[in-house]
Amino acid sequence: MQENVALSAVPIQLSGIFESVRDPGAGGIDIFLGTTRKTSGGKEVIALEYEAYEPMALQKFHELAAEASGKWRLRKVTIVHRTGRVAVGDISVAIAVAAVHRAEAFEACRWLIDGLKKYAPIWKKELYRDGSEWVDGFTG
Amino acid sequence: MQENVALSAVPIQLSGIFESVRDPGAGGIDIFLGTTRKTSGGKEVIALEYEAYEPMALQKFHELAAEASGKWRLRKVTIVHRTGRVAVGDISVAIAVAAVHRAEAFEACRWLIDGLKKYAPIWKKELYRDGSEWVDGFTG
Amino acid sequence: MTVRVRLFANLREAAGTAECEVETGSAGDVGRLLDLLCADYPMLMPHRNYLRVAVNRVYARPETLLHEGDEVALIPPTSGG
Amino acid sequence: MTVRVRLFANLREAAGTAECEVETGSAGDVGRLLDLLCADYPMLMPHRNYLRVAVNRVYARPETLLHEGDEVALIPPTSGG
Repeated sequence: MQENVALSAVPIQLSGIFESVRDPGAGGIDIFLGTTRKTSGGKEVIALEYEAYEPMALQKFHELAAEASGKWRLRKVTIVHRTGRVAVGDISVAIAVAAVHRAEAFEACRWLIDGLKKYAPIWKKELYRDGSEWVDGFTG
Repeated sequence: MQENVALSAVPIQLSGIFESVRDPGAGGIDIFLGTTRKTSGGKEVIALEYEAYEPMALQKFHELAAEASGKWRLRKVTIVHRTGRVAVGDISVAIAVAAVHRAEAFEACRWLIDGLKKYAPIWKKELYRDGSEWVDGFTG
Repeated sequence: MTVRVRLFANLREAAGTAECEVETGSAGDVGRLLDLLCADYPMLMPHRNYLRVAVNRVYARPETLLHEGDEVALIPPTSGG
Repeated sequence: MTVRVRLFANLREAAGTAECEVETGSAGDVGRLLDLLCADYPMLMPHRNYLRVAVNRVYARPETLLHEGDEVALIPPTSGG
């Protein structure tokens, strides 16, 4: 299994995500994209700001990819998360999985985003016209 | 639910797929990509050729999207399948689902590709150095 | 009664044509049409038990009745995706 | 014994610093460190029951023993994704 994990301070390019998992032995690729929502609790969000404990976040991405690879027959896994300011509607996280069979790509991808949300030390702040607020992770 | 369905005789552009399902109200986007494999039954595949009963395939895509939209809370669904010659490793099909919650995006996307494989009148021919063969759909 | 029949993939190659018209007599259903087609194109016979038939782009059963001008398609096992 | 403590997100803002050093005495565990931190930064107290602690980038428990030079991080509920 080939793994790519990264934090990115610049917009995530989908073509690069696809190229990183493209594999002539894969039966299917599943890509999960998290995008930022325009409203939160009735408030209009104008942008988001992501903060990460970078070395630990990268280590968690690596651990998640390695554990997934023990559960399913994966060819390639890519996990990229944004840091810094992210515009509404832009990609905050991309998880791509190329697997021997498509069912495994779907299962692994879903397990990875669930694990990332639980364990990766990353935080999101919503910016409003009149202030800002750290998002309570329990509502994710 | 906004739906985009198409058959494409030219390479599928992932950026266009993403733009078609981008939605400020979505909690998650799942994209399934089928890519063509380099080997099949021990033979080296040099390219693939897809044939479709186009109007019926498009109608099936539409029916699948509409049925999925009755099962899950979907915001946008895109289904695009290639026709004609497809190079090994290239995208043969892209299914993208933007849903209110990510679990629904995963479930709907998986259900859509399973349904497409069963019901869409589309056929794949493998081209080898020394011949070609229509793929038996039962092995898919 | 005349129906238009479209053939795809290996069936198209087996029959040597992508399309034909079949005169089914005064009435007919999908099963009867397949009998006539297999008589005209014996190469289709080995595929008969493995194909689905669509009438006007909707999957049909052997007993589905045909009407003048219907578009019938022979659908071998699909392999899209 | 001195450990380096990193703070993130709302905890960083509550404490007014992204990093500090804490002298834990001759020995200490994660629970003892949190006691000392909350004494130095009373604004952290309301968060104490909701945060996780990582020691050298691995999640730790209150009874995890600390060693000279450890990098400790206070991890409020995460909201990545």
